[in-house]
Amino acid sequence: MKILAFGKIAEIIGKPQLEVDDFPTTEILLGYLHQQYPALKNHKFSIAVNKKQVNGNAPIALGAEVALLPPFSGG
Amino acid sequence: MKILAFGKIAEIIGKPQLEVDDFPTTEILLGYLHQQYPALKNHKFSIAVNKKQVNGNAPIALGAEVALLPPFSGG
Amino acid sequence: MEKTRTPKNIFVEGAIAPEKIAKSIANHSSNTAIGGHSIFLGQVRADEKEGGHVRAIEYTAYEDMALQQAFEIREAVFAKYPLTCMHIYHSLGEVKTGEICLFVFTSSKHRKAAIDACEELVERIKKELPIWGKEILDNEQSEWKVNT
Amino acid sequence: MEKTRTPKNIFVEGAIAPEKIAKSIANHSSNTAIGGHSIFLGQVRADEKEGGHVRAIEYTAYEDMALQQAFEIREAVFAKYPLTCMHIYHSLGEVKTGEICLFVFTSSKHRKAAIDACEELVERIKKELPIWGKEILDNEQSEWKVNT
Repeated sequence: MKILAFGKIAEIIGKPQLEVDDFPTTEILLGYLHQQYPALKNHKFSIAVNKKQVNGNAPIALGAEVALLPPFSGG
Repeated sequence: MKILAFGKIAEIIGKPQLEVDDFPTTEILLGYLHQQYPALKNHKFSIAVNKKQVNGNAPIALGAEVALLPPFSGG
Repeated sequence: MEKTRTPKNIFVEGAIAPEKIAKSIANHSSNTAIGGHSIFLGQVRADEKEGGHVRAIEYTAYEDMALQQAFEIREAVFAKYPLTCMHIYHSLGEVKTGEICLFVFTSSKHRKAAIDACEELVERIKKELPIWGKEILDNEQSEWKVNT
Repeated sequence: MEKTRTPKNIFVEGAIAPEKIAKSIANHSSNTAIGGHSIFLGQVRADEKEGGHVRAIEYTAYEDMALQQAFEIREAVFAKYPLTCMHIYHSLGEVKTGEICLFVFTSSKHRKAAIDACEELVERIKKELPIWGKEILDNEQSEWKVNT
């Protein structure tokens, strides 16, 4: 599956897109990301599945668009 | 003394300025105006003395600028 | 050092042009401490009245008193909110429907002060400035505007 | 009959020009049911940071999500207030200090709806749209903006 990353989180990961295995839930995805990019533990970000922010542990359907969003700072 | 009139009140009086005797208070002035222009009784207006709205009966110093102000409708 | 402010003319003959508003906005780009601007514009409506529609409002004012009053409102609002700039313009004479008759513009470091001050200014201008609007109908009758 | 609204692009490349704002205002003169416009403008501040001053903000966004989110905010605000018109523009890319990066514009018959809706839109845009500002300092360092 494809993961989009923005802002500070994209900087930490080193790129704006990641290709990873299909993870069934956001919690499992988070575990993977924290293992691969330990610096993420020190930064706040939320996860959007199909362009909607999710709270807590949420399912990720096959083919869903997943994105890592640091705190918004528009305006 | 000179009395300025604006808006609807100027229309009722028929002119934007009146020359009247020196009245010592706004109450006496009002009595005179109501007598001269009975139609004023049916219209709301306030009195400004030296560019400040006054409440109730207020003294009018000699040479003060007196104005009759219908409800404001700017904007 | 506090800048001493003196009464400024707020009156504009006829409608306020959008280009004047653009110029006023552009003039603030050199003040890089500003983070937010709030603008209110009053526009003349073609309200339906007995006998016709409003086609224009003709504004008159007790100008001396209005300028003094506007100055006092200005000082009070500057004292209450941390503003960088404040501008007030009101039309005199005829303003046609669809045209702008009131332009209130506040700027501050953070948005909240600009937004709150602008709203308060609009309310006070309508309530406290000796200005009168006469609605001219398309049948050339007229009636005095009533603020709600 | 209700007009069906579809997502509109809110993004502008670079700063928002005062002339664009003037044109947007002028476009509303044909709608003579409008009595009041409320406008909010966000301007980039030259804040002092460790090592320098902000000289620009570089905006990026998760554009698809931002447009969908903006559409939902727009619908909710139209449902809540009796508005005639609503416009939202946000910059992408570099906006220098003193330049405009956000333009929110609401219009209604009576002023209160326009004023309240504009304020609510600004708050929701800042809180809910996936947009990020990177502050570029005059020493060419940068840091991610934090909204308060």
